[in-house]
Parts: sequence; C-alpha cells; structure tokens
Amino acid sequence: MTTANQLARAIERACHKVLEQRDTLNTLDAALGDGDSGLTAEKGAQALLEYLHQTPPENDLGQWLDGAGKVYSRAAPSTMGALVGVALRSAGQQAIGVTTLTMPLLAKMLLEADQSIQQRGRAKPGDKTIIDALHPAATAFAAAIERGETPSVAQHELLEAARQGRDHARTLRSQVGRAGWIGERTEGLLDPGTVLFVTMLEGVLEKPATIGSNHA
Amino acid sequence: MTTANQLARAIERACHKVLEQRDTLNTLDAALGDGDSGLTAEKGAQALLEYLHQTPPENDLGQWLDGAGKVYSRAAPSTMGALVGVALRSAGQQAIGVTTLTMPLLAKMLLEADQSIQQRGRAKPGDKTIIDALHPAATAFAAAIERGETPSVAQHELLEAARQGRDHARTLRSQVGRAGWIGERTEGLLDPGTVLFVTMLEGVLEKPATIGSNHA
Amino acid sequence: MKKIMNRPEAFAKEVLEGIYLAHPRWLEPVDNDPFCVVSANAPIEQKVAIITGGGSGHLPVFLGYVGQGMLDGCAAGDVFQSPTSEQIMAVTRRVHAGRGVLYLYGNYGGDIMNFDMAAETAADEGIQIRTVLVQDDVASAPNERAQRRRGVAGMVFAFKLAGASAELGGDLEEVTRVAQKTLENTRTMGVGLAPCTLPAAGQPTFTLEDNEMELGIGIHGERGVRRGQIEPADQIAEALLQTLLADLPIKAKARVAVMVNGLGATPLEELYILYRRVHALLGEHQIEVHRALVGEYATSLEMAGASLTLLLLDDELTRLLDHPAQTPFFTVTT
Amino acid sequence: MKKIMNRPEAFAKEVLEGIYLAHPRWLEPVDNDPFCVVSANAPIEQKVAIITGGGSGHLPVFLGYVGQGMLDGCAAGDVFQSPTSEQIMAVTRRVHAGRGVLYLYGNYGGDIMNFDMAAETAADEGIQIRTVLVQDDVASAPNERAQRRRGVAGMVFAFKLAGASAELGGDLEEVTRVAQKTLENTRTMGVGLAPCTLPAAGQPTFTLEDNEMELGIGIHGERGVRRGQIEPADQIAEALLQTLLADLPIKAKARVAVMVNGLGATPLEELYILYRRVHALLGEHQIEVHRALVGEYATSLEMAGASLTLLLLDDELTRLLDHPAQTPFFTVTT
Ligand SMILES: Nc1ncnc2c1ncn2[C@@H]1O[C@H](COP(=O)(O)OP(=O)(O)O)[C@@H](O)[C@H]1O
Ligand SMILES: Nc1ncnc2c1ncn2[C@@H]1O[C@H](COP(=O)(O)OP(=O)(O)O)[C@@H](O)[C@H]1O
Ligand SMILES: [Mg+2]
Ligand SMILES: [Mg+2]
Ligand SMILES: [Mg+2]
Ligand SMILES: [Mg+2]
Repeated sequence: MTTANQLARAIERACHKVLEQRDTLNTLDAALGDGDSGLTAEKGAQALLEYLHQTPPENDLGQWLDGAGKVYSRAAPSTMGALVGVALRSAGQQAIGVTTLTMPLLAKMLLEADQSIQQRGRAKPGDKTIIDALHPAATAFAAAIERGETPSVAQHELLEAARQGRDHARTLRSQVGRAGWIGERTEGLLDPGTVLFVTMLEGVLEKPATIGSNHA
Repeated sequence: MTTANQLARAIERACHKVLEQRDTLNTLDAALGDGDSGLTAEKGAQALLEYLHQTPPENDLGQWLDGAGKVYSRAAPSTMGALVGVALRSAGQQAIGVTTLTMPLLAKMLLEADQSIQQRGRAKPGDKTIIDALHPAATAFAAAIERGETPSVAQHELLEAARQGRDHARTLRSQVGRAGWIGERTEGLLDPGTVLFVTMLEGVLEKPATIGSNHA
Repeated sequence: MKKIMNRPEAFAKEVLEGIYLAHPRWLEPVDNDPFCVVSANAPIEQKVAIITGGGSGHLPVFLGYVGQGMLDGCAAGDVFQSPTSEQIMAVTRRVHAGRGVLYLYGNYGGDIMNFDMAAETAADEGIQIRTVLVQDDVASAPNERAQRRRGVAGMVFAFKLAGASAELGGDLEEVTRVAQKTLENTRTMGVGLAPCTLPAAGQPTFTLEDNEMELGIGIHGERGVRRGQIEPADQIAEALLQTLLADLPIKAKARVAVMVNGLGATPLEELYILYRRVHALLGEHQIEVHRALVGEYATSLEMAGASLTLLLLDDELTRLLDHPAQTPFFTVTT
Repeated sequence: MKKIMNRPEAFAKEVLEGIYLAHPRWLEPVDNDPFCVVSANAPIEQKVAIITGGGSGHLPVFLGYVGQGMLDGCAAGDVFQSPTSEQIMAVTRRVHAGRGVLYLYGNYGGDIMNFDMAAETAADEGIQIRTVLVQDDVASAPNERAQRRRGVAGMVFAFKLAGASAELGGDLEEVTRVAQKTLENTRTMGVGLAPCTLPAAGQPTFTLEDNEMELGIGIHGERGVRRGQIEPADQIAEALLQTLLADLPIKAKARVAVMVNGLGATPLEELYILYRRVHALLGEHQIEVHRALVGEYATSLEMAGASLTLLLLDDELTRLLDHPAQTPFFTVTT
C-alpha cells in the first residue's frame, strides 16, 4: 500500500533521478531525434517537484495525479511530455477518491497508463518508443500481483521487464516520431523514451534512507 | 614624340605592370577602403589590353584615348575606374586629330587629366587620393618641359614627383571616398590610388627591350 | 553561438512581445499569454476558423500567416517545441465563430498529441474540429509512406488556399477538403548548408564540414538523404526539382506555383540563383509557373540553406491562390 | 565560403536573371542588359521618374523598390560595385516621361562619379536631372560633417516618400524636396556580428572574434565606431537608439517610423527582440511609433547583424509614408 506521503516521496525520487539524467537523455535524443529529451524531461520534473511542493497529495490521490499530468504536459510540451502527462492523468482516473494505493490498483493504473499512451501516440509495441519499456513492465507487474507475489518480488519483476524492454527496443528500428524519419539508422541506438521510463521507475523503487520507506 | 605604336606599347606596359600589382593594391585598399582596388584595376587593365588588341591606335590618338577612357570606366566601375576613365578621355580631348604626341602636348594632357579628376571627384590635393600623386607629377613635368629639359630629364622628374607625392600622401588623413569614413585611422597608410598611378607611370616609362622603344 | 538576444530562456517570449508591439493592428494575445496568437479581428462572423501551431524559431511560420484571408490564430510553442493543449484550446475558443475550426499544422509527434487533446476538449465544448496534417517533405519518407512525412514550407500554400476557401464562405467540410487537396498537390525538399543553434542549448543542432551540404535535411536539422560536397546552384536546383517532379502526380503542360524558401541565414541573392535554374528546368518540362515566391517563408533560426516547394495547380487551386490575402508578413494582391 | 551559386563571376548576373524570371509582370531589363532594371510599365506618362543604383548584394536594395508608387528604374552594378554611367543613362532614357528624373542613391564615390557623368549626358539630351544623395549612417561621420555620411537602409524611406510624391503628381522640384526632407529626418546605425564574403573574392570582408560585435559597421564591412564583446539585445537596442535620437532634430511627443533591418543572415526572431526594446524605449521618450518595419530591407549578402533606422514624421511625411506602394519585394497597403 502506498500512502499520500509515500507517493509524494516516490515522485520526488523519480524527478531527481530524471534531473540527473538530463544530459544523457539529450545525447541519446541527439542521435535519433532532436536532442531535447533531457531538456523537456527536466522541465517536466521541475514542474512536478513544484506541484508537489505547492499542492502535496492528500485525500484524493487520483485527483492529485490528474493534476500532476496536467502540470507535466503544460511544462514539457514535447511528444514525451504530452505522453507522460496523459499517462499520469489516465492512471489518476483509476484512483479518483482513493487515499491509499493498493498493489492491484497500482497494477491497474500502470496498465491504463500503457493503454492511454498507445492510444494517444498512435504507436504500438515494437515501434521503438517508451511503450517498449512500459508495456512489458505493466504486464509483468500485473501478472506477478495476479499470481500473488509479494510487493517486493512484483516490483523486481516490474523493473526487470522495463530494463529488458529498453534493451530489446535498442535493436529495433524507430517507426514513429522524429526518429521514424531515419528509421534504419536507429538500429542499435537506445530510445530516449525507454531510458526515461526506466529512470523514473528506478527513482520510484529506490529504497531511500528516510523513515517510512520500508513498507512501500 | 610618341607615335601610335609607341603609345600602344606604353599602355601595354602600364597594364601589365598593374596586373602584377593586383594583390598589393587589394591589400592596401583592404586597410582603408573595401579591398577591391586591385580587382577593379585588373578589370580596367584587361579591358584596355583587349581594346588595344581589337582597335589599335592609328591616325587619331585623341579619339583613341577617348575610346580607351570609355572602355576603362565601363569595365572597372569603381571610384578609381570612373576617374581613370575620365582622365583618359579628357587627356584624349586635347589630342583630337593628332597622330603623334609631342612633349608639350603630353604635358598639357597630363595637366588636363589632373584637372578632370579633381573636378569629377570633388577632391583636391591633400585629400589623400590619386590626386596627391598625379597633381605634383603633372605640374613637375610641365615645368620641366617649359624649362626646356630633355624628354628623359622631364620624364625622370615626372616619376620622381609622383613617387614623392605618393609617399607624402601616406602621412595624410583620407578626406574622401570610403577611406574618409575612418579618416584618422588612415594616417601612415599608403593610398591605393597613388600607388596605382605610380605603377602605371612606371610601366609607361620603363625602357622595354623591344625595337622602337628608345626614342620615346 | 552569436545571437542578438537577452536571456536564452526568454527568447521565444521576447520575439512574440516584439511582434505584438510592431503589429498591434493585426495580432493580439489571448488572455495575456503571448504564445496564444490571434488575429485582432477574430472571431470573424460566419467564417470557419483556421488555427495552426508549432514551435517558435521558424518565422514567418507559424503566426506570420495569421491575418486577412489566411489563418485566424496560432498556438506557438517555445523554440522548436509544441504548444500545450491548453494554449491550443485558448486560441480555439477565441477564434471560433460557430462554424467550426480547422487545425492545420505539421506532422510532428508533440504537436499531434497536443492538438488531438485540444480537439477532444473542443468537442466536449461543442466546437466542431477537423484536423489536416501537413506532410510535404519528400525527403522524410518514401511516397508509399507519405503519411509519415514531415511538414515543412509547403504548409504556407495550405494556409493560403484553405484561408481563401474559408474567407469565400466555405463550410468546415469544404475548407478541410481544400486543405487536403492543396497538400495532395504540394511537395517540398530542402538542402542545408549550416546548422542553427537553439538559444537555450548553445550547441548547433548538427554539424557540416566547410565544404559540405546535406540534401533533404529537416527544419530542425533532422538528417536528410544525402550528405556530400557542396554542389553548384544549378545542380542543387536540378536535384531538388527532379525529386519533387517524380513524386507529384504531374502531367506535361501542367501549371505550378513555386516557392524557393530560405532557411534563415541564406541571402535572397542565392535564392534567386536557385530560382533561375528551377524556372528554366520547368520550362524544359513544359510546366508553366503561375506564381513564384522567393524569400523566407519557413525558416529555422539561422540555419543556412533553402527549400523548394511545388504546388501543382488546377483552376480551383489557382483561383484560391490568387485570392487576396494580407498579414504583416505576407501579402497577395490581385 | 559556402554559397548557393554557380560561377562566382556570374553571381550578380544570375541573381538578376532569376529576378526577371520570378517577376515578369513587374520588372524588365533595358536592351537585354540585366543590370539595367526598369519597371515593366515605365515610362509612366506625366510622372517624374525616380532612379536609384548601386552595387549588387544588398537585396532588396536597390532594384527591389522598383514598382508601383516607388522607383521607376535601377542601374545595378556587380557585387558591391557601381553601375557604369552608360547603364545609368540607358535606364534614364527608358523611364523618362518628359517631366525629369530624380537620381536618388547612396553616398559612395564610384556611384557619384557614374551618376554625375550620366546626369551630364542626360542634360545634353535635354533630360532634366536632380540628384539627392542618401547619407543616413550616423556612424560614418559626425553630425557636423553629415554630407560625408554613407547611405544605408534609410534610403528605403526616401524611395517610399519620394515615390509617393511622384505618384501624386509632384513635379521634379517637389519630388526632390520630398526626398531631401525625408533624408533630413532619417538616421540609421548598424551593428555587425559576422562578415560576408564577396563571391569573387572568397575571403570575408572583415573578421570578428566569436564573442565580438562591431557597432556602427558599414554595409560593405567598413569599420564602425566601437568593437567589443557581444552585448545583450536590449543594450544593443539602447546604444543604437540613443545615438539616433541624439542626432535627430527630435522633440518630445514626436511621431516616428522605425525600421529594424536584418543584414542578411540574422533571423527575423532576433530583429523582433531588438524591436521590442526599441519600442519600449521610444515609449519612455513619449515618441509614438506610427509604423514599424521589421525584416530585411537592405542587406550585405550573408552578413550577420542589424541596423536601426528612425524617420521623424510630420503630417506631410506621414501621409506620403502611408500612400500605397507595391513591388515584388515591398508592399504598403492602406
Ligand atoms: N507516437 C509515439 N508514441 C509513443 N512514444 C513516442 C511517440 N513518438 C515519440 N515517442 C517517444 O518520445 C521520445 C522522444 O521524446 P522527446 O524528445 O521529449 O520528444 P520530441 O520528439 O517531441 O522532441 C522517443 O524517444 C519515444 O520514446
Ligand atoms: N573623390 C575622389 N577623388 C579622387 N580620387 C578618389 C576619390 N575617392 C577615392 N579616390 C581614389 O580611389 C581609390 C580607391 O579606388 P577603388 O578601390 O578602385 O574604388 P572604390 O573606393 O570605389 O572601391 C582611393 O585610394 C583614392 O585614391
Ligand atoms: Mg526530442
Ligand atoms: Mg522536441
Ligand atoms: Mg576600393
Ligand atoms: Mg569598391
């Protein structure tokens, strides 16, 4: 179960992790896109941190996530920015009125985030986008919960699936977005969207040294 | 006395001398003007050589010089190009219908060239232009002829006066033309117009190794 | 990076502020957000509204075509960034005159997401929206996958003709049809000689050697189809034109409009040298030039290079192209 | 040197050829000499004709202002070179409609010689000529020696207002008076960020370090008044504007037209950032902007930088400025 406070800390960690990866993301994007993935991720992360500060999550985590999505896409109006915003909002829709997030609910939210991105971006698994990390991760997490695994096992499978997805996507050719225009030349290159997702996840799942963190 | 053939050879030598100095003239002009004095002098010289080839001077040296002036300023439409053209034409006006040029006539033609440039360019001695070489040279030549000096003495004084004028102008500040805009910064720099005039004169007066040249 | 600017982060905003100050009778912001640009006389009663949008740094694209007989509004993003869906929505509400709104913009992921989200909100508010994507850059995908092509300078023709259709009273279906038909007959290809630098990035978007050019390069420096030594203007003109002609459904005795567009740092002189050869080649193909636009119509900051656009005309498109239009950046008179 | 061109020696000629092909209804050459450019409907009966001229490489200056309500003809030279007096004369004969011709051009030695020679020939042929020199560049000489100043972008205002006067029926004295009055109220100053390269020379006209700019630089790269580290746009705007205001016979509550002109390679975005500050500063001085022109009006090939021009207006000059004009490069509508 995740409380408002835990959610806030998880998002904080994810944002800081993203800020650290700013230059890496830019460099990756420069090789197959327009080189701004890090810049826009930075803008999004800063806006989220500010939102967190001004409007900490309280009784309605769904509403809060919906607001977070709006804030994110307003601050980072790139493809990725719009999609992360969409994902946060549609995950939030699953938790309207909810004060703590259970593991099954989290699974549902992740699957919903995946679906909403696919729909909004008109891309599917295999197109070499963030979906290639998000989709297997969401699926693996849901399956683990379904099988009754402990939260820590489920989270481990979540992260592993995301990383594998990212590495598999590296071998693919970009089919959409700016990278789609140089399709064949993207083989062997990491997709910044998949790296961003893994980075965020690593931030969320990191075991921080502060109190209240060990029963996530 | 100068015959049609001698005039042709003299102009030929002057043009070749100018072509050799192309880069020097450009460099000088770059320091206080727009760096094209050599380019436009080259265009003028080439056009004169072509004119010489197509229409060698024959019975009317004045008409021929008038034509040469037109050709020159059409080919080299810079300040200097226009002025050299003017000088050739007004010198030509003094010799309409003439088949050989006497020393007194040459002196008159030079003085006229000087006056026409001053009039057309609205500049006077001391403004740091070609006039600062041409004016003293024309005056010295006329005085020597007046005094009854031999052609070779008169020619020697002509060249010396031109060189001294060029060197004196170096110490002046440009008052007109492009160089006028950076007036004080031109002190100590050679004026390309004075260098061009001395170069032409050196070509004209050079004793060439070909027949018929030794009684210029 | 050598730019006349103040704080790099304020670049796009200050550009917009300068534009409002220079053209107060033409353009105004919505709710004081300079990124939401509308025609000073919007909404125009009884007229279908047309909106575009996209990143800053491409002047006169995008907002430069807001005005009489062209666009009603534009949502501008930061340099090379998309506007947000809220900004698009703010512009939509302001220009809508009851007969619907056409979203007409380039095929870029971020823009599509944001325009699509705005379209959904607009639908919720009872505003009818149609969307037409500009996909004119032949270098960005082969003809078989034309829907994946980028939108570049050809969008100006779509703005012009759809704008004329709207001004002449066309309903939303009709204006949409005109935009689509224009784009079916529009192709562009560019050549890059030198990159540009995003004010906030400080590094050029790509690099080219001193003697190199890249054919087919995109307006954000996306890679093109061929990089090599710089060629004479006539050869560049031939390479661009042949590619466009091969891609267009063109017949002999056709009539076209031509745009030779500078990317930002290339002097007008060089564009006319290109046009000279393009015109001669079209003549050899017995193709008549009805109108030639030579200048800067869609740029990428200080990128050097040019693009060539052909619009294949029939009588309907010709009439719409010739319909008068006026903005502070673009004029067509009869 | 990276240019879209063919043979360097043919640069200016091919530019002109491209222009005739692009704008056949507007411009034509005299006797097949592309350097002699006249309006396609010249001579205009009963109208005083206005001619300008000067080196190529400054588009739209000079020939870009030949057209309705502006100039009748232009003698163009090779890049940065004067036209010949014969070419000026050919244009003069072609545009003269019996009421005389105004020669209106920049204060450059070569041009003066050639225009003066043409004027003498014209007088011999019974054509009345008046000459007005453009000397608007405050950086090129102090106010006391204003007749030594260079002619730069401010000439466009002189073309516009004298052109309006001629179109409104003014006789040669009147058109000359208007040109002079316009120029007495016009001042320009520029800033250079990067040089240009003459096609035939292959070397830049001057050099600037990566972090340098030069205030007051001339349009052929002639040296300016201050070279130093590049400053923020607002500071550049202030430096240029203060110099112009100090030089103009200006009072509080004045009305001006402003031109922020790009030198060739500077993006429109940067010009609007400059304009933003200029406008604000004029407001602080209680000076009203009647019209703002922001764009490329007088360039130097691919030179980077900008110039600022102020035209101090009274009612007469305002009316002439607002009079409609149209050329392929410049439009003023009511
Ligand atoms: N249609 C799409 N659907 C899902 N993800 C996409 C799509 N297009 C691009 N992406 C993701 O967005 C990433 C690029 O993000 P970013 O650089 O922020 O956006 P932009 O391409 O607008 O500059 C890509 O690496 C890819 O993972
Ligand atoms: N008004 C003038 N009268 C006489 N000579 C002049 C005048 N202006 C310039 N010159 C001469 O012309 C020379 C420059 O010639 P050139 O470079 O060919 O012309 P431009 O200045 O048109 O580029 C100067 O060095 C000077 O001697
Ligand atoms: Mg990107
Ligand atoms: Mg981007
Ligand atoms: Mg010179
Ligand atoms: Mg010169």
